[in-house]
Amino acid sequence: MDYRRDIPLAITFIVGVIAVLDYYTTLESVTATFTVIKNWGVVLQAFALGLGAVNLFRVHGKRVSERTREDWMFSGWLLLMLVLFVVVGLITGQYDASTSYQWIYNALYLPLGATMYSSLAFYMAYGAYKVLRARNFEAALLFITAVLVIIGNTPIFPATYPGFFHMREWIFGPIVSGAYRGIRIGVGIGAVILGIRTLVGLETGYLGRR
Amino acid sequence: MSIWERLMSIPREVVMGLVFIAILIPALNPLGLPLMTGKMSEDWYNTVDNLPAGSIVLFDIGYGSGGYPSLGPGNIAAFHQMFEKDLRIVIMATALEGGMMYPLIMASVKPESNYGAVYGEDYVFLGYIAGTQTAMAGVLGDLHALASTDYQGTPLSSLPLAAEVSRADDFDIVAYMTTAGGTAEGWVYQAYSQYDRPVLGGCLSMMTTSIKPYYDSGQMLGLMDGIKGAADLEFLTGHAGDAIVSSDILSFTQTLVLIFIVLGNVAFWMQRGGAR
Amino acid sequence: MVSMDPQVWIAAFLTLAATSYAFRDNKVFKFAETTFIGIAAGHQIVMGIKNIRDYGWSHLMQGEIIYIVVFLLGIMLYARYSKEYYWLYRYPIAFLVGNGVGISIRAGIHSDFTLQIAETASPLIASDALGSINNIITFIGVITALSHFIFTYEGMHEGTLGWGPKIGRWMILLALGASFGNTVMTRFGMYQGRVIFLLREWLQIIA
Amino acid sequence: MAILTPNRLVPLAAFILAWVATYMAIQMGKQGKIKIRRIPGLDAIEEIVGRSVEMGRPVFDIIGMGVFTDIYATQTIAGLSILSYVSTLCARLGAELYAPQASVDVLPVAAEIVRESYRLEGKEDEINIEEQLPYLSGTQFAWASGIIGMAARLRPAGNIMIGPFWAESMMFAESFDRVGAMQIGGTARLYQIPFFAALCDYVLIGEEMFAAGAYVSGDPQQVGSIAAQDWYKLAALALGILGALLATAGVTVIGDLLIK
Repeated sequence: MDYRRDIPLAITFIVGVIAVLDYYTTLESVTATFTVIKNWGVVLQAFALGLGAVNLFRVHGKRVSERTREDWMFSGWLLLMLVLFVVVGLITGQYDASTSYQWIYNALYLPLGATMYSSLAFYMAYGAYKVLRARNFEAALLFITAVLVIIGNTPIFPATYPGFFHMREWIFGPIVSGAYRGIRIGVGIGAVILGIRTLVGLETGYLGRR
Repeated sequence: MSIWERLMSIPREVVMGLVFIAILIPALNPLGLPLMTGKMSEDWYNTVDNLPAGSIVLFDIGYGSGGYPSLGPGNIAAFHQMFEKDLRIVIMATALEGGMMYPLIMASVKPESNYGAVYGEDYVFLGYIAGTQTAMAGVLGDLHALASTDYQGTPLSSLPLAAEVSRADDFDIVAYMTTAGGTAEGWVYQAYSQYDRPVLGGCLSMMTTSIKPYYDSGQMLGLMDGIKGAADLEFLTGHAGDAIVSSDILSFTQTLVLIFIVLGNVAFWMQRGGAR
Repeated sequence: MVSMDPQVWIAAFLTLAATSYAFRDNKVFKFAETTFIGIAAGHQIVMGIKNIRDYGWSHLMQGEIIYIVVFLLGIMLYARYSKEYYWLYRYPIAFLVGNGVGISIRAGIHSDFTLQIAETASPLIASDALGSINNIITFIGVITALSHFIFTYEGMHEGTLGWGPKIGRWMILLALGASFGNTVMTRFGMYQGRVIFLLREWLQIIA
Repeated sequence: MAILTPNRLVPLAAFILAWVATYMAIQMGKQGKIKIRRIPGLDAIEEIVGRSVEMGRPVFDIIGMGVFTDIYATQTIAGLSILSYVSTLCARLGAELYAPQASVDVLPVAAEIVRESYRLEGKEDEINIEEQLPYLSGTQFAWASGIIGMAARLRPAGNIMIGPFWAESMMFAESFDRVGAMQIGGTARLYQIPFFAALCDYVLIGEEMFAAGAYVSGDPQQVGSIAAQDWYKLAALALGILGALLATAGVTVIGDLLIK
């Protein structure tokens, strides 16, 4: 037996099967076991939250110590910010409930988190102009519903003529419901079969490749 | 370069600059256009409206700063309605930043001064719990086996509302708002499928199409469709806020986008015709 | 009046810095991006430690000695950075994967498969004509979209039967158009939230 | 039968059958009994590579910024299967391939795949891994900027994007369109499909990319699970059609059975 590979595969199988049994059976012992597994799962996920930071320290710490790349100062700044949040978070013993932590969160994280992705709105406007062209049949189909939905979503049009809004609601009715239910069934069964392959040890990507 | 070619290649900076102006104008001078509410958010409103006073809601803040502009206003309106109806809310967060959203939301809802609600009796916040679906299953399966304190470290046993709930059956309804597809599906799996609890969901507009099959098949009773749904909830609950302001601004920005789309297409087809 | 609160000024600067990428990649954006990556990882650590304390350490303190195992597993996650003992991290990962997969697929087959088919197996004729038309369009959408994703039956895509997948692709594209329209709204709704912040809290020119 | 949770017998049966079906299908895949239909997008890949040779300009194959340990791993694997196919074609026809990378985990695997393709075609000296499979960045916007820069500089004749994609998809599709590249886009992250559908000459929607990956790799694991999923989709089709017709006639037996 290869304890580097077989034991992990066995753990996946046993834990997964208990989860499945918890759903399909009424056995008290299974439910009790799975309650413990769930609680452990939460703690382990919490441990895993530090992995990202370790990666950053490895990559950026190296850049700072070598100072060969011209942007090594950015790496230093990144690590400084990381440490700042950890120190402020831990020093009060209140974690995210402390006012000082909420202050730096609202000053730094909130604006960046909210703007980083939303600034895509500008790209989106330009993209819609460059992208949304009925250049062939398939693109034309996409074009029709996209434009009708944008019109329905823009209050000034329904305010002028309510039919624009009913059109939008109708598209979200049969058109979206039909196609997306078909997609959902396909995606759902795909996930189940991938899951089964994972539980029985046929899919081992998560073990890493070394 | 023909006029059509020029219209097909308006520089990026021009388009984006105009968009910026289109956001500024209505933000400074709101139009106050009337709103038409959608059925998905009406269903959310009516479901909550039909719950008897004292019912317990499990509410998940499943978004962070990225989702706050879209979902925050909807969350605020939803809480207003729930407190107004004398419902009791057990709040948790499956999103890493959920614990940071909670004070922002509550600063706006002000349950104590607006509704005379008492922390611990009428609402309680468990804080962020890692593991997404594992966290959901943990809270619904046996809350007290998982957690012993709230987000500030107060023992759950000293908070009457938290002491009262321990299993899924103790919650009359489960509601969530999220930016993550896994969270939106997860609540359907864990609350509806596993424990047969009614579920209300809110997600970004871009996710609505893929979450809608659950609403269609009755696994979710209401669906708040991003900023549009948030504006609907603000309108229905009578607590106008940022979502209504924002949908007002959409009248300008999206009209501009539509103009650009039309320009791009007309130019594209004219040029193609000319090339022939 | 412009705000005098340093917190608001920092937030306003970072909002503008993050926006600047839309116009051109630049050093100020890079500064904002590195800040974001750093603090996001920092926040993860803070929340991670808080969760370990609340849901792990507290159990241990209440005398549940078995929780030592989960602490060991948690520490083993970090073995992946060791050249010699990297394989140790597979134990906790295997636990997480088994739990994560089990907890989602057990219900997935119910919510995504049987209940969705049950919904499809409902009457096509409604009380009014429009309702019936909508039911029929939905039904055609489900069936044809599903048939589009069948890959191992050549016959499915030929002759008369071949119209199914073809129509399915068209239905999917129509539905994706709706998704695109809503994506436009999502992005604008998000950015407008930032502009409202700038005008209200920073420049204080709107109420 | 008190051990079983009431009203979950149908999902349980479906679950167990899925387990059996997966095994059977993989066995059949190993015996070569399953044939996946050729996805039209694959013909387009050949066309792209051929066009690049004619024009003397490079081909890009972007597999996205996925890793092996997240839920998008299967998409990354499908992307790598396509990369193997593309690199073989490039080696054979003599097109210059660029496949920038965003993950330090995936990079060595991708490099090995490309090197192997060139070796099998006897053209090991025609590929320079460091230059043609550069590691750009693991952070989204830096990665996007890197690709946009490369597209503007190298003016590729073709661009193949198959893998997991996020908001950068629109930037990529638009940048390559601007330099006149013929494009194929494919991802199972459906939010990004509209950008691909609007700008690419061919688009692989959702599971089509897995089927394409299985088709070119011939891996019985991948082929088998495609087949097992197909059986379930056929069952869903049959039950849905039959159920709807019966229900319209007033017999709701199938719907009633399934919600049990």
